[in-house]
Amino acid sequence: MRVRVQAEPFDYGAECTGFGQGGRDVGAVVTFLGVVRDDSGTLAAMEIEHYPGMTEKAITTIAEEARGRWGLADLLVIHRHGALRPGEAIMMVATAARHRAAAFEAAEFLMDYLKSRAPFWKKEIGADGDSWVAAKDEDEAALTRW
Amino acid sequence: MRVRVQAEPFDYGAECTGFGQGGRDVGAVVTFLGVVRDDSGTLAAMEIEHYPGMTEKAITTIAEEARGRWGLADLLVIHRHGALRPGEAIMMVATAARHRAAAFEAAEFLMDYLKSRAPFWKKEIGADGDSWVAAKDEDEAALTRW
Amino acid sequence: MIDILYFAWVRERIGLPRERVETAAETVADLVAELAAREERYAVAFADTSALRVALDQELSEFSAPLSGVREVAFFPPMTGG
Amino acid sequence: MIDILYFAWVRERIGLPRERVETAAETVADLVAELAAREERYAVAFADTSALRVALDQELSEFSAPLSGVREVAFFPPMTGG
Repeated sequence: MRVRVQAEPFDYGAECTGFGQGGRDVGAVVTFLGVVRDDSGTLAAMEIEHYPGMTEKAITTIAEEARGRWGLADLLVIHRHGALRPGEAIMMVATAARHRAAAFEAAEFLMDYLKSRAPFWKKEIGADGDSWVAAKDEDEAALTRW
Repeated sequence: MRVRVQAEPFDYGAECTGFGQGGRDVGAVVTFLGVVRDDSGTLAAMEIEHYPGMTEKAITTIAEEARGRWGLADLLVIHRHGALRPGEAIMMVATAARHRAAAFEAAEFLMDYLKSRAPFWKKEIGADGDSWVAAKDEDEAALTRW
Repeated sequence: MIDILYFAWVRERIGLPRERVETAAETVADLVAELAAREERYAVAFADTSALRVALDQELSEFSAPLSGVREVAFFPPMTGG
Repeated sequence: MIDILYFAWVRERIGLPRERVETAAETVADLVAELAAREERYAVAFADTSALRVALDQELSEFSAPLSGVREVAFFPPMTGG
């Protein structure tokens, strides 16, 4: 299990290479990659603020729960902070399990919890000003399914 | 959208690199990798038979439905046939969408349908004989959620 | 003339991957009855059609489906891809 | 003495990322009332605590939670990671 919080870009393809493989008991790997979207067409950058110290702890707690609950053979979470441009990778998760349902569910659980329970805040830096991204009710509601 | 049916190995990491990225409207990429598991510890190989001609058509039909239903920006399916060793990659799917829910759902839909509606049959070649993998009731039941 | 393809254990039980047959069967079920009457290995392969699937010209179909115009029929067990 | 950290728009409204305060507040809510009474910028930032979250020593907590033994309090809006 690895958790990384960093300003630097990461190489999604390289992280996927060999992830969770090599053993005889992994049948399913799921990865998720989050990318900076530009809905308005005027986004200059997405600035991601975080709470150093708490971030690592919160992600590790969420990751430990996912690992235990779905019996994951391996798990990876990478989340960036700082200024990111449209199209850049923000974060990724990867899960490895015996069966596909466990790998999918664990990855979705990680995403739902990282979204609302890890201390990150996004600010859109645009041509017509800056604005903090508001948390969505549906993101909080998504937690009730777990 | 790309669909590949092949005997040759594929490079999962290389396929993930840059998948669905580069545009401004993709916020989420999900990939699934299926790997040959060895539950008994005696598996020599997994032999995958398929129905040339129908396989490509069936996968393309499933992929087109996923693309339309979840408005995917990109989609990739690779499925191998022939003799695979434990730990080798059998197949992968990748989906790219605006939001994470669509990317996850489309990938799970693809997996559920590929499992029961694409003409592949798995045979376990073991130390103590060969046996065809039986379809599971739960795999058929999984289709009812879509 | 119609091409008949067999896959997985259906192919193994019948002992060949494909054959061409002359048939007047109107439906898949009629064709199955004709084949099963031929020889023991066919009778065994088609003993329980609920354990089988059929494709007509490479599209999944039903045992009650008509065969008119069909050039390729395939019999196989439930798929196990993914 | 307690360290108070502010993030995102809470940090921007109050105008600083962290400060050290001497307080006798027994709960987070007491501390919020104390801060809000200080200056307009604090009053504005804490006007609606339902729009805020609080962490005590880097664990998400409640506004009703006691402060005894706590060294670090952080205030911020709902998180938007992922």
